[in-house]
Amino acid sequence: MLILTCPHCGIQAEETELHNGGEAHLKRVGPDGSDEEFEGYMFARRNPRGVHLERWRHAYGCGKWFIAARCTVTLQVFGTYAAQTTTPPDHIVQAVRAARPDWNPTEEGASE
Amino acid sequence: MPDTARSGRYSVFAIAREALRQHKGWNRAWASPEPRDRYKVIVVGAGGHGLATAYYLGKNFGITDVAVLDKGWLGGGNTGRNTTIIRSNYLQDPSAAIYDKALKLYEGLSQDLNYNVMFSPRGLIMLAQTEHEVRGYKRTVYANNLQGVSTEWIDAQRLKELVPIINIDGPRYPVLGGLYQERGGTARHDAVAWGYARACSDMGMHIIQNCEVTGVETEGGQVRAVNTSKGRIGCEKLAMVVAGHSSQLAEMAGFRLPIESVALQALVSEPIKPCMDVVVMANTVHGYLSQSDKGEMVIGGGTDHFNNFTQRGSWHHVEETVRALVETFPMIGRLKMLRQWGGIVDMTGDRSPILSTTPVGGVFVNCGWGTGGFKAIPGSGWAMAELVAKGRPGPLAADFGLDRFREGRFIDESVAAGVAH
Amino acid sequence: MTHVPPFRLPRGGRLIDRSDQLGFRFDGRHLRGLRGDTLASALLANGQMMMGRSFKYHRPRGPVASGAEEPNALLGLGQGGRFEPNQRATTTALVPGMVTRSQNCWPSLDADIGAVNDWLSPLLPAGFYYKTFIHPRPFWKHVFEPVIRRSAGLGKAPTDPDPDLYEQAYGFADVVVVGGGIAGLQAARDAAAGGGSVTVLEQSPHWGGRTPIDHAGGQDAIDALLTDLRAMPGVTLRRNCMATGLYDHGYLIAREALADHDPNQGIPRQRLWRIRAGRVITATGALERPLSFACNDVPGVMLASAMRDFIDLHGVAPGQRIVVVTNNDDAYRTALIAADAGLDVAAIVDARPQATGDLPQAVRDRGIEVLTGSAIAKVKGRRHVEAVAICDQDGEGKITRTVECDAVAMSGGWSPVVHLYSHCGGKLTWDDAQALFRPDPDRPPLGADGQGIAQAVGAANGDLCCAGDLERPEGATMPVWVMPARAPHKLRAKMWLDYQNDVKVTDVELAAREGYASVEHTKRYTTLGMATDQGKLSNINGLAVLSGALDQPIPATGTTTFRPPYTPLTLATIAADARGEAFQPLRKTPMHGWHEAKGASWEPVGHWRRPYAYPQGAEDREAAVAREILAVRKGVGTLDASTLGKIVVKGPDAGRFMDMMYTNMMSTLKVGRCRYGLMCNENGFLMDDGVVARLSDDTWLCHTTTGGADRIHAHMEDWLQCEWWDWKVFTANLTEQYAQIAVAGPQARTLLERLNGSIDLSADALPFMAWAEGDLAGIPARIFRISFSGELSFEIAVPAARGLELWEKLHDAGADLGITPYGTEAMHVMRAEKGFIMIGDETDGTIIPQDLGLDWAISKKKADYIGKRAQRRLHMVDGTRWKLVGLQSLDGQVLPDGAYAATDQVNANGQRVTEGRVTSSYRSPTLDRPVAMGLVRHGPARMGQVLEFPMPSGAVMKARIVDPVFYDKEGSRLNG
Amino acid sequence: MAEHLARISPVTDLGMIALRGDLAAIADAAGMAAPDRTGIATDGPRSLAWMSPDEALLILPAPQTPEAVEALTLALDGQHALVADVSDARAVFDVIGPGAADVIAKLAPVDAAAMPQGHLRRTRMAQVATAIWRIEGGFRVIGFRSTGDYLGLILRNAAIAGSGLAPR
Repeated sequence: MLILTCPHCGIQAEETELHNGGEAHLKRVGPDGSDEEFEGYMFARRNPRGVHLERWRHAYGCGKWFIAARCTVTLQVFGTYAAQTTTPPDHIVQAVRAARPDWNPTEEGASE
Repeated sequence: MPDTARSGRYSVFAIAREALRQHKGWNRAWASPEPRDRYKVIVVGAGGHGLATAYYLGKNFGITDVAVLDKGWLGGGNTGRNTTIIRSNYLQDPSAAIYDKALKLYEGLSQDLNYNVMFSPRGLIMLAQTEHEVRGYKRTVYANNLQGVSTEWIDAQRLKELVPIINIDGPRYPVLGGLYQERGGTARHDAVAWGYARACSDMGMHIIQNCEVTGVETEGGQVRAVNTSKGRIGCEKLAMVVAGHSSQLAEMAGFRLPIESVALQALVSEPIKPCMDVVVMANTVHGYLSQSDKGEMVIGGGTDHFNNFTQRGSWHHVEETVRALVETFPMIGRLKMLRQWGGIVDMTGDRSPILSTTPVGGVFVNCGWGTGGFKAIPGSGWAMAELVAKGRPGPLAADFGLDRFREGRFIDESVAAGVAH
Repeated sequence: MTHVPPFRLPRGGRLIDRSDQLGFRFDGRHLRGLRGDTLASALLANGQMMMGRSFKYHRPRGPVASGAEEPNALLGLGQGGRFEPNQRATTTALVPGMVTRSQNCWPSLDADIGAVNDWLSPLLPAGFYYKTFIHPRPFWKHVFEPVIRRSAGLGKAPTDPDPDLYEQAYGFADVVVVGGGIAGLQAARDAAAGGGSVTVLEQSPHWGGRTPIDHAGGQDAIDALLTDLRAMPGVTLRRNCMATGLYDHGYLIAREALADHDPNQGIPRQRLWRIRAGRVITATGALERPLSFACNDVPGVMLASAMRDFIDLHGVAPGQRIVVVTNNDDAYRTALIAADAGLDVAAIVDARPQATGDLPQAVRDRGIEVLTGSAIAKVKGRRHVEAVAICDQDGEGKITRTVECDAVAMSGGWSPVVHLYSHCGGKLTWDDAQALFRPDPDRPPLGADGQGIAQAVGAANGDLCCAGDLERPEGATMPVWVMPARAPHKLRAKMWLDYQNDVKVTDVELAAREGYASVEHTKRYTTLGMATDQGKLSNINGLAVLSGALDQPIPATGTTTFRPPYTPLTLATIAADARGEAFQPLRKTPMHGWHEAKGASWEPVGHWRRPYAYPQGAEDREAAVAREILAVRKGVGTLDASTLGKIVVKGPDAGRFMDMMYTNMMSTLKVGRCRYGLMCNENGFLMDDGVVARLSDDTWLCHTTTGGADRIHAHMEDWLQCEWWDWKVFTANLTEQYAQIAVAGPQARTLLERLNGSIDLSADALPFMAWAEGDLAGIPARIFRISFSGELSFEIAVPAARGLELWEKLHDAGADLGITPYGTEAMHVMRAEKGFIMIGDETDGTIIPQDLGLDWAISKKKADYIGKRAQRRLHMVDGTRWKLVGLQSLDGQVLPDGAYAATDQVNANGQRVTEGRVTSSYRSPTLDRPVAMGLVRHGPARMGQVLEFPMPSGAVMKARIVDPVFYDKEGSRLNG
Repeated sequence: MAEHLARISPVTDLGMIALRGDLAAIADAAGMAAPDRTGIATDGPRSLAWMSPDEALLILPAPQTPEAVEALTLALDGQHALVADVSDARAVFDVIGPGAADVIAKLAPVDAAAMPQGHLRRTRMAQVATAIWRIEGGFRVIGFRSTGDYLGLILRNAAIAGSGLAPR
């Protein structure tokens, strides 16, 4: 049972109060995108064994979306932050690197 | 241990013979060889799908210069931790074709492998508990009829006769009828992996356990070798059949898959005397139930909704599943959960599998079976062997290519049943 | 002494109350026990050593343990809905009037037909079924499997629903200590001293664990700790509460027994705790291991600690003349306690070359014979112990002497209970000195912060001799995995590892020989550790035997995975309160009660119930639907449309946002007007539809389907929060604020005008697809001139609390107009007559609006909308897609819903090639003939062509492709 | 027989107004102090609750609601804000009694006993969304109208006499 702290209301919510929305920081491909770009946006997923930046909605709480940096193997949560950003904020990057020095958010976060 | 050991034929006479000599004469079921430095085909993943792929490569195409590598013990992934349900009454043509191929192969698999996989065609019912489900299942009956897949719609009374322990008058979701596939059922999951492994080994193939692939070596867009915890092993062709780790292996070969890995939850009860001869799936309330030959009630439900590689049981989906089944089968309330676990399944963009060529020459991928993997094993292996041997998909695999995501040509089974177990 | 053991001792028994006799039944016999007994101790006190039969060979079985690890003494307990199979006698408190039965035997425990399997056992080694029953093929299904299945299972299946109550509760604690023995209580005291909340969970009704039994002064030490703890703030001490599983992020599941087997209190029988623990201390103790000697499964052979428990706690003698067999000092305590109780201890058989510690000395001082370097070659007796044959441990089993006895206390050493520590990823380490696996403090289970979340203390940590301050030196344990060390096959074939599943040493050795060498392979091939005790007694011994067979050290073999729950957990406890009416929330509209009173036949839609139809008298559903439709077509009807979603979208950027959400151009909709809109997902597929009304310059009201309200609201918020967070748009889901009533039919306006409202309902003032606000019958209302039935129709939204009032006023005022409530099915049929699509009927998640001829609702002017890019992909535009048409059956029969049209071709997989399917099909009461819609390849270009629909019966139905609008194509009625 | 853990009583005389926008502006318009994050500020018969960073809920006597909606709409005119009467969309229960925290703790993944005064917790009770805060002698629970019967049922089930959470 995952327990994540909603950065909007500060509540330590458990999984049953939350709704997962998959990989974060996807860049939307609109009408101008090529077939390849659109396919990448819709389907190609990082699905890492390791640090995953993922969207969660505090569905049974304040209703706001946030992003969690979480390891999919140890389930360690490095931090959560509001969804209104295109890249993970510095404090999150630092928190992850404290445990995983090699972690590179831009490289890992990019969708090819 | 010689790497060419043969296991010997199994029969009741062999058992009687061995009983007289304290069972000392049995050979190893499969050899335990050291890897050679190259093979024509390397299959990564010694689960049901990987071993079946190797088996049909040998049986259908005469290709036996094959190594099957696994980072753990064979059959130790989803093959060994699923709820063993087998059925083929899928709605969409490509699904029905490959699952029905699998079912037909299951029907003769014990004889084919000379290993009793205990395929038990005890019948499978998918409950319809809303008008919407009734419509979906009736549609499936019409589709299956044209696909040559035997299945039928049964009414609530008939269903009650087949499953006396069910409560068809549930106050919340009365059972309105069901989609019944008499040929569906279960098999002993470990035995499927073991039977294929023994048959592959008997053909001279190498099954190499505890051998983790750490890299894929390519040259000019063509696969050359894999690097493993037991060294570099060369190959002409590489088949990736590693449900739950597909994304990682693809990344080693330099491409990305439309897959996310999530945990599917399952549990069994303590064993009780037989009380249910049919497999029942209740999709409205999210749960399914069968009774194993040992007497345990085998229960499955939903997947966790987040990316996960822990293979552990989690709590709240189990709770949802159990309350759904207690409501549907009130007599199970006082049974006890004996064990719960999770398996990591690949979920694709349309929840249907991928059997495909890849951007790397000589590399083929078989993944994305989601929650439907076990029932597909023989058909999947059959189609994958053809894909690997010929370098292009045959009719069974043709629609399951990676290109479908770019083209928007999805194979969506959730249409009929909510979930595609 | 005239008693034949087992029996109740004249003295002793710290838990029993000899003045309170309790009657109970076992296999029909009326027996008596004492308050404080477990079922097992009560049965033993009545001379009943044999309590069941093993799973495979049906061997006689008596209790081997005294706690949660017991594999043998499983009973069917209770009657009717309270019947419970496989109830563990050693942990079940005796309650007056209990009804119990032995299991897995027929016709009786003593005369069991299945015991023939025992004689056939040479033919039934591990995995025999994989090697046989292969030919002839049909025999497996029709002969072999039915026979195997009939022998499956232990206890009987219950038949009735459980009438008891169950509940859940959420707990929070900084520290949870699992285990109320001395180590746990000390750890709790230490933790509480640092402040914060500490919860201690003890599985049994008693504090102290083994300490009061095994240590002089133990009870005093426990009492002192309890006194301290009770005085500390923030400490919660909870008994009868089994921690069953530790899950991710420190989520601990525990089962508290409140009224087990005593349902008359009217309170929940069990409570499932879901505890968020900051840290977990496992003080779960250790389990004693059996020894593997021949016939170690004969009733009367039990763990030394169990025998000690029965004597000390319950005053029950498992035997009169006892042999203790051991590889450690601890078992000598059993000899001392037995001797103290006046029982005869015939000998101690100690596998170690010497035994010189305090305990052996104390035993020798009593004049009890200690045979070191010795082993049991074989237990004699079949249904109970008659004697043991003694041999040298370091030999092949040559019998040196025979000792008559009626009970054997065995101890193979102890294994820490590591389950909770392991459940969510904690790793174990092999302690070679003590021959046990214990928690590896360097690899604990991790919490959300990446730090270790669990810690083991006391015996659970492998500190076996340490009982707080009561530490007592003991001699070293000598690992003994097979007794005697070089036992031949004949003896090994009688050494039980897994008592319940009948797995023997030779089975594990066979598995290893055949290459099932991974510990998981061996477990699965032999079923070792897969019984209801989940290998609590057998795992380590099995591992050791496997390691021996593979000639590798035990840590190289590893362990199988420990899965929750620690002990089996009742399913009803998991379901808890969510049964019957509370199974799922039932959503009710404000008019729900009215529908129910009028005999509505319900249809579940999501968590809502909607009236499918209102059958009257003897009318069936079909007749009711037809009557309702004709009433609407000819007069006026009302539909409860309250379940439709109502989402307000407001803000300076709302128009722009609406244009992204819908395929239509919504920003140009005029205030006061409505527009039918389509909503797609990013994959291009149609996900919802509904009428949008523009309420003001910056405000739109979106109607969704019944199932869509929450989903669409979440969808909107997703895009607003995660993609366009700089857009100034607010949404509010007001679905439940309003009751909504559709008033449809040629008399609709007449009816509404009778209700004296402030709104001009004339066609000029309120034309089709307009809305107006005001009041109606004194209720504030918004009236939408929209129609899903094809008739003149008004949808009226009023505050939910006044919905029923309006509904009733409509029915009062319309009585003479024949006003008729209609349900969802009438609505479905009427819209099909009109060729209106229905989300969920014409769509199934794979349909794009273009498939349905809805191109008119897709704005060509907009640069973008959700789904637009997806709809340009090859398969969305390749011309092969099936498109919406009407279907007219040729023979006047209703086409079956869902039927497929087939060509005479066959595809490469041998499947008939299809070219369309029926999506909606009804007999139209209005037209008195069938109407249907379907999706057909190139359908709109094939008007007039005939399709063939093969039926499973072999018959073929034919239908002509026609226009999908069957009724009032000009729309004169709805525009009226 | 012992007493029920708490008395479960429906509350029907409350009005509620959902307010989205800048919270300071909303509080201004409502003439109330702005609530802290997850707080609920009470002033006489009215309470203003923090629902999310851009949403508040004004709870007031039902008869005052239409007027308050109008006043708030007027006061927030010209700002990016949304005012909606949601009084009829709600079902409200008071859980009063010595075991009130136990009742909450059986249904919501919330440390009910530790919940401070003036704090509003949005969460789930069994299978429905609720908001909970402390009132004199217990808790007030808001759920949705359509599932009001369900909410009442599970609250009553959780309050069975003799089923308190204290260790026994």
